[in-house]
Amino acid sequence: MGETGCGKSVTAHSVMGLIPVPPGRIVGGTVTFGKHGNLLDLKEEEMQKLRGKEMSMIFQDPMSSLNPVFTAGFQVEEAIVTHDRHISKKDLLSRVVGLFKKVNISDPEKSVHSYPHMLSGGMKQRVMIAMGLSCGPKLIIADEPTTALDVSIQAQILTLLKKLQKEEGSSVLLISHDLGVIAAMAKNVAVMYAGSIVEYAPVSDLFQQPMHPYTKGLLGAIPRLDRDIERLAVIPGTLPNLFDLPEGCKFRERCSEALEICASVRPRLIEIEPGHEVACHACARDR
Amino acid sequence: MLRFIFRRLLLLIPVLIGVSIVAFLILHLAPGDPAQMMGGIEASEADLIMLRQKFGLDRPLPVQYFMFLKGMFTGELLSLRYESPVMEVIWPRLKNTLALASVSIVIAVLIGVTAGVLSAVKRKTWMDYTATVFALLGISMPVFWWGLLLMLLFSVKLMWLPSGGMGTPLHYILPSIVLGTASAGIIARMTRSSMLDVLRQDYITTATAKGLSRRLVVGRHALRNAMIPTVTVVGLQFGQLLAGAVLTETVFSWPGVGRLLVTSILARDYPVVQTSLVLIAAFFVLVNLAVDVLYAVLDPRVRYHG
Amino acid sequence: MGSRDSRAMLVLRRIGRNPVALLGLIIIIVYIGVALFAPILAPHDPIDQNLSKSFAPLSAENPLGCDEFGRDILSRIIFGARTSLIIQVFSVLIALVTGVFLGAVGGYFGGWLDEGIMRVMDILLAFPGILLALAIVAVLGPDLKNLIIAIGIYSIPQFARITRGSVITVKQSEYVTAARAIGESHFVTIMRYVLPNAISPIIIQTTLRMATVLLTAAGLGFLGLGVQPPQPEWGTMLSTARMYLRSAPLVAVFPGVSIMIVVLGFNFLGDGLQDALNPRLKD
Amino acid sequence: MHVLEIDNLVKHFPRGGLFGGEKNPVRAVDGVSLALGRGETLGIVGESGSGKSTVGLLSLGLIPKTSGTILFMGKPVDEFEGKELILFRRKAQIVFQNPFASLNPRMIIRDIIGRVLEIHDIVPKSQIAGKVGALLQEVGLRGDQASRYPHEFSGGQRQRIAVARALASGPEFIILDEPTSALDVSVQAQILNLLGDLQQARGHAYIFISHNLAVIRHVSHRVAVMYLGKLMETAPKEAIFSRPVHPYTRALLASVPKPFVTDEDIESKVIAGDIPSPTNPPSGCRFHTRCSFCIGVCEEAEPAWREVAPKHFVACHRAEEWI
Repeated sequence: MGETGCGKSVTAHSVMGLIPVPPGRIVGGTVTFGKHGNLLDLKEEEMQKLRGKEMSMIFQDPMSSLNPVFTAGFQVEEAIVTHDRHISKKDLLSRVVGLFKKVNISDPEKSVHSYPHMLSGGMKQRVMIAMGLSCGPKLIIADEPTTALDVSIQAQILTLLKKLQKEEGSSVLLISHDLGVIAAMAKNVAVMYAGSIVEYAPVSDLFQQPMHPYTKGLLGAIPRLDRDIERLAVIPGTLPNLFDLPEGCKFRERCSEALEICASVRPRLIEIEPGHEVACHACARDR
Repeated sequence: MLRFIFRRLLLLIPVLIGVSIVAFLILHLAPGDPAQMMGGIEASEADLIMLRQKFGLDRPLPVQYFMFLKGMFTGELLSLRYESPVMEVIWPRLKNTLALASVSIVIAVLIGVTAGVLSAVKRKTWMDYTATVFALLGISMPVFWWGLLLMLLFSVKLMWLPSGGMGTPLHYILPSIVLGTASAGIIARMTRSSMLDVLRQDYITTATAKGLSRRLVVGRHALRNAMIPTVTVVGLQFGQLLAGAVLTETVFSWPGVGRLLVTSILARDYPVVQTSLVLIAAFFVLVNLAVDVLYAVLDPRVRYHG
Repeated sequence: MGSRDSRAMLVLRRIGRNPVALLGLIIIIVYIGVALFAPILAPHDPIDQNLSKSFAPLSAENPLGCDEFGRDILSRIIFGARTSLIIQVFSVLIALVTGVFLGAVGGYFGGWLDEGIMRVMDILLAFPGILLALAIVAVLGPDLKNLIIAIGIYSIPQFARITRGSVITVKQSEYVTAARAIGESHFVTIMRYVLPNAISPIIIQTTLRMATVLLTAAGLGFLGLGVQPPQPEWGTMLSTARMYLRSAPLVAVFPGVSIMIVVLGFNFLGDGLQDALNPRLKD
Repeated sequence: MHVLEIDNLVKHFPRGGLFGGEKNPVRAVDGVSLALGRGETLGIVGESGSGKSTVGLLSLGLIPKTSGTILFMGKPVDEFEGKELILFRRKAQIVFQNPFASLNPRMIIRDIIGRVLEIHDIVPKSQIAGKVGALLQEVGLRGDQASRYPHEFSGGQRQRIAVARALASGPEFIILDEPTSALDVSVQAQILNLLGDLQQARGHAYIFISHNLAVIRHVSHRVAVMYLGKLMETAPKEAIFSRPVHPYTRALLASVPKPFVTDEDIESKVIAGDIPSPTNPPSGCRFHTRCSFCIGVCEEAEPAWREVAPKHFVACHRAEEWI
């Protein structure tokens, strides 16, 4: 979870090896993925074998993430054929129709032959989910999967994702700026700010007792549907310039609890309570 | 799909009528007596009277226009120079021009699309820069001069290729290269920019994310979309080739409609000039119709909504 | 920060960083300089004939040799730059003013007015490339003025189309609706909100059109339908040189090179502007 | 008197054209009646295709209506001309969703806001710069930022500028068309607080258009719920959020995932099916295709728009069952 520019999407793209190089460059760190080890050490061909098969991705805007000149069915078939070259034509089609049924696409036999522009936004996102599920991945990265959708369609897609996760046993890395979506979907939450994780906690802990001043500010800033709030809390100031980050804590200039040390030493994530990690000098001191 | 084509055909009619009116009016918009323009300064009074009668120049303009239209198709409209129906004069030459332009466009598309795709995929490498410079050179080369240079080298100095006329396939080589050069450059630039555009799209990331190789991502997902705007440019370029033929044919003495047009202008054979203009424009418009259809084949969004 | 011309500066900086565009700009500046100062730069009178020097080879006195009438080719090329620049500037000006007006009015107001304008443009565009200019010159008679008119008219549809497309895009943006909401008149909306934001493609088109126009003028000259001799014009020079191609091939080389370099200059700059003015590419 | 009164407003956008055959128009707004009181905030909430933004543009006479009436202070908006139109423009303003698109990129801030003062002759020419500075301060910016171009500001700052432009002429009401939808949560809070403060200080009315129910709850006095060009329900805020009547309102409220409520069972509350196309809306009640309380009559007859409780209007055949 995080706001624009916090680096949540870039993190996800890096895991999938989808950062275009150049201009992008991964300068350090590791991405450990099960038995495959550090993904950053893999060759492009090896990554290709993982993408779509072991890990797949669902993007924010279903309108633009499907290729307009190919049918929905073909684009899902492609994901299967890429990782299973020997599948027969008939099996392929029935598998795609099966997937379409699984993600509740209306009239799946017909829909496989539809071009993306003939489908609604919600249906397109279902096609993307079908594509993501096609090879039974261990990890599904969902990058703001419902941000471009209407409220009622969002609820459908979230429900679907939850149900499929239960059935398939995949892990889901859900990226969102919407605290409601996070609350409904997540088990554990990492809050990001200006390129780093500032807090990591089980979802109920995060909402019941947020620790990082940024998280607290964010929770106070959202209008509530379940009750009236007189005045919204405001985080003063703006995001620091990512080209010229300050020394010490990146949130210091907007923080009401800042200490002297915050100006010079960048805080690291520390487990303050079981399973609840925070990167904040003030929180660490108070405990 | 048929309805789509039919609708486009209907839309052509006003354009074609407009084209014929413009071609017809050109002679009348110029200051001075049209008969004098046809006859030239050396024409006698008797000649002028004869010309006025033959083309109905003393009758109201709308009447003249319909005489012109009718004469074009019935063969009543005669070339002043050849004294035979204009269509009979133009048609065989138009066929020669179309043959030349077709060979040229094939060359231009092959070179242009390949260069454009390579330069987009290898953006900011020496390959991209070389392709860019050559494309811009091609666009900037005066056709007639480029023709003269090639002729000088391959016909005059090396004597490998004929310097003019038509007949054997060898005769096609120089004129079609010369004619297609600029188009190849323009197609290359267009393909490059539309390819770069497409490569930025989200569905390209999707294709990569499902595990496709770079080759399939570019060759299947990107190329198909990038060709959509390129096809339009190819259609427009075909028109440029028909027009460019005026110069190329003059350089290589190609017996086509372009050369006919120039010699007819110099000989003040206006019926031939006007009819040639109408026919070339009509062909151009038809090619663009074909492009629209191809466009719809490539782009399902057009197919269902167009 | 906050400078009024920050955008123009940004574009200039981008051009400066693009070696191809920069080269184009330099070529154009030199070309304009040559055209303006032709009488000072040219070693001889471009029209002076001297049959004894017919096809004289390159020499110190005639650095590029002489043509069939013994006229100094270098001087003719220098004065030819002047002719070309006059044709380019005036014909593009005609097309720019008329085309932008028609395109802006059609695009902004839409409806039958737009429909009418665009149908007429379609008809003009149905005569591909040089043909329309050729036809106009054919009836008006070949001279400089008619050449400018012919080339001007045949360039109008391009400007009208590009302006219209750009205006329609800009018209849909919220700041134009906002302008209406605060009570701006249509005229002010077009002049202060729409056109300034629709200008980029028009600038690019103007630059590229300068290149096309020069090629067209030279082409007509080559066909004997352009500027008439003895007035020096590059295309016309090639037209006569062609007759002596076998005996004096060099005479045909220099005017062609001149055309190519100048056209290349405009195309280089236009290509660079296309990148520099692209709003998608941020600094 | 109401500031704005809309009665049976209809807007159809034609599609297709020459040789294309008559296609169904997009029925963006199809018989909407609303009234806006002085100093009031009316929230309009709906999903895409509901026509909520079109209502905003129609209210300002920025697009022509198909039928119905729009009255500003009792006078029809679309008949304003000349001086009257200018006066109306002064009294009715709008703030758009996308702060990156709503400010002319070729004008500096002083001109963007100054033009309003100039057109409506709010202050003498010599005082425009000073007045612009004051307006900027009122929306939380610095007066010396007036000589900058929009691209030098962040999204939140631009939205403040757009608000300042809307304020400049001292309007009676401002249409806020998804003014915070493009902003981050923390910036949204700043803008929502600002809008509230300004209304308290100046007393103008708002029509706040949004798809975000929580935001609507936070800002509105009264709420209108739209679906496919029709009003489903209008009521004072307390009623809409604590005693919603229309099945659509209820389902919509239920299907929003709520922060602080973890492990919620959203599955049982999902509205099934896709939103139908506004070019071909369902017969009878527009919501009947997705409604779990649909009975026979819903498919055939359009439900009457009626007051089921004080100031609480609903268009549902079964409304009375749920009061």
